[in-house]
Amino acid sequence: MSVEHRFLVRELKLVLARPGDFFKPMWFLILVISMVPLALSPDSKLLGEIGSAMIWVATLLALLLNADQLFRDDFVDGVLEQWLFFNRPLFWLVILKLFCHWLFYVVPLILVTPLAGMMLSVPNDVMIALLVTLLLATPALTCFSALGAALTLGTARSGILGVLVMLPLFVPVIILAAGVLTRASDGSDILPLLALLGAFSIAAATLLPLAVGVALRLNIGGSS
Amino acid sequence: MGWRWFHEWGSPKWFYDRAGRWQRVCGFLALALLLVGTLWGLGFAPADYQQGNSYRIIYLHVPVAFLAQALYVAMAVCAIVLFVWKMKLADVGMQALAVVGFGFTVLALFSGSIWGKPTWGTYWVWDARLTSMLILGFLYLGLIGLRSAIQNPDQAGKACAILVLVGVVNLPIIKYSVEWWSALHQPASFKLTEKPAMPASMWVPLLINLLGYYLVAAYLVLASMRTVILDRERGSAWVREVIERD
Amino acid sequence: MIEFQFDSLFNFLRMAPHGIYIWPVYGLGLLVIGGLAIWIRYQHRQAIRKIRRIMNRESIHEPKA
Amino acid sequence: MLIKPKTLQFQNLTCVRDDRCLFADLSMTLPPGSLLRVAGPNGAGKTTLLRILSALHEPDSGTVQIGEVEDHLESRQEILYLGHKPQVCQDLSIMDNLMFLTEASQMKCAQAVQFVGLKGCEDSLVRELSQGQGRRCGLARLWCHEVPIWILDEPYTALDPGMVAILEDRINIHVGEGGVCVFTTHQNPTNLRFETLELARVS
Repeated sequence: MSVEHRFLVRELKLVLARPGDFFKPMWFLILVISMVPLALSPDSKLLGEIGSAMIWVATLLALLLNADQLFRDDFVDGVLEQWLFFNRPLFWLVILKLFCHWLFYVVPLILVTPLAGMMLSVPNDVMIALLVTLLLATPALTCFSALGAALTLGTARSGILGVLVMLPLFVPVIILAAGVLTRASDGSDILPLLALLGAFSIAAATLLPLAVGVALRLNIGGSS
Repeated sequence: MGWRWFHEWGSPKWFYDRAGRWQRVCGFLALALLLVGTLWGLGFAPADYQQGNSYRIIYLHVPVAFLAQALYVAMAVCAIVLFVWKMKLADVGMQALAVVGFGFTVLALFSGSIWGKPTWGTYWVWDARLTSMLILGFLYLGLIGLRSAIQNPDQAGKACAILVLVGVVNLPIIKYSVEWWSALHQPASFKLTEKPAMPASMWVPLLINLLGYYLVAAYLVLASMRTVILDRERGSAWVREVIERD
Repeated sequence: MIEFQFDSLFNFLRMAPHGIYIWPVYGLGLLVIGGLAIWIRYQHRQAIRKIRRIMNRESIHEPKA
Repeated sequence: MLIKPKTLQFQNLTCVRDDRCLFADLSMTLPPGSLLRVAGPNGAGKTTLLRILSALHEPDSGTVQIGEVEDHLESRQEILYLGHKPQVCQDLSIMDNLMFLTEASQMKCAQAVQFVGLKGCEDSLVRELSQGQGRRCGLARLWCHEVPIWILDEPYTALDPGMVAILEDRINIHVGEGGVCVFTTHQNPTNLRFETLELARVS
């Protein structure tokens, strides 16, 4: 079995072994979204307007919940060192790991957002725009949060430092996605912005794993 | 990808002595320039026909805001030097630049928001420049947080170098997206530093101030670097001599 | 070419309508930059004191031959 | 067990850790079939040397080479490294771990599990096993990962005498087939013929 196949199988087994990590982001998303009407007002017109942006930010934060665990368990168990002994470059293994993480944790979370959209009575076309932007933006967000996790691997306690360090870099993605949402709500075309968002995501998803590889290599090599 | 350490010309001892002299020179020059520049800007530059005297804040805000970004770029240069030539000095430089840069960013933010009061009537306005300055502040904070969280200084240096390089690549993207965002939501209101063809008597003091703040930043960075070197090289013999000499 | 813009020192200090915004900004500038300088100098002295302490502790244990 | 014999060679390796020189100008050539024990008190740099040999750590100067490939990083897949950490994923069963870490087939991994005496707990999570059994999971790779160079850091820890004997037999077979093995241990091995590289504790 090729390395890629073994990686996918292992990640799938890990997801089954740790169901908590799978459901926590969804649980968090729905919980935060149900806070919004309580904090604002139940009137559906107001909620409809700001609902999509709220869902977007809540999904972003839900994504970051288990970002720190991406490499930490493997690092503590020493399996991360064994990654180096596969005959694949490290950044390729990072891409594999991030793809699996995106497939098994992030996409299910995105599929739950329509439920949140219904709760905030978000109009349908905006809901579709929300789904598309999330699908386009999350690869970049996953790579950024992976870099944050890799950089803070050397710190003693796991914490949200990896997220805090990376949040400022999410700004372009948030702005582009919000632009798409506002355009979608007043009906004007959203394709140019989606193209920009997609371009940013592709650039991040191809270049960042290199930086993540270097950061991992740094933490593996450093600790004796 | 070898991380072999070797001291090329940038050996800490060599730098420690020279930095002491450069630091004093920068300090006095900066003091002189800032005194002249500020007095000139506050007292002698003509009042702005639109804003009256409140525009005089630009003699602090513009140089400091410019410095905040310049120091971040300087950190990126140090990061490249650290990766390519593996020089410990670049790591020390990055650590010093982060703190000074954050200080300048905070100063730029506050001076910008206080300037907002007479101009727009409220302290905080989501103006394009102020918002990207705020994000720059968070980038600096991330660097300082990461630096203090990792115990092993060499690892902390390289981790920060990676973060700075990724950050500096994203900085223009952040600036453009924030400018696009602010133009999208607000009609192009008076920008903080829109200089409508300033007469010489206005931008000469600005230039002097800019030079002055540059030298102040250099003074602070050099002083901070000397402290960091002292702290990191406390095991070596030359530090002992320096201590006994002082 | 350059002459003093205010007719009296008092007006200079009041600086017409927005004086109360301009002076705090420069005060803040002094505070931040001065604070940084003093804090760095303080850390410098701390580092020297810490090294001195190590040196004293070492010289007590193995006095130089 | 078919492995392509390779020589492990290192020239004037030097490593300095926070300006204390661990070792300097270490050179050695290990032809196929050689067994080397790195000995020395704690903190002498044994683990660091082993990590340098398995290209996990960068020496301050000097080179390491496996076979004819100059770039040590390229030939990393020729190495089996076992460090202090258990090297197996705690949330997976021993079988899943072996299937992930080695290219061996299901049947070969099952055999390996039997060799280390973990028959019957193939499907229990590594976390549920005892510390000794956890170490055996890490060692199981020796039976199903055909690689010429073995670098084992303290393989004897937390092993009972029975398992130690099994391990030493496996090492003898590996060395007999032309493999190279570099290991460290504080317990003295019983039936292994090995050269010793002494790392003096540099005060």
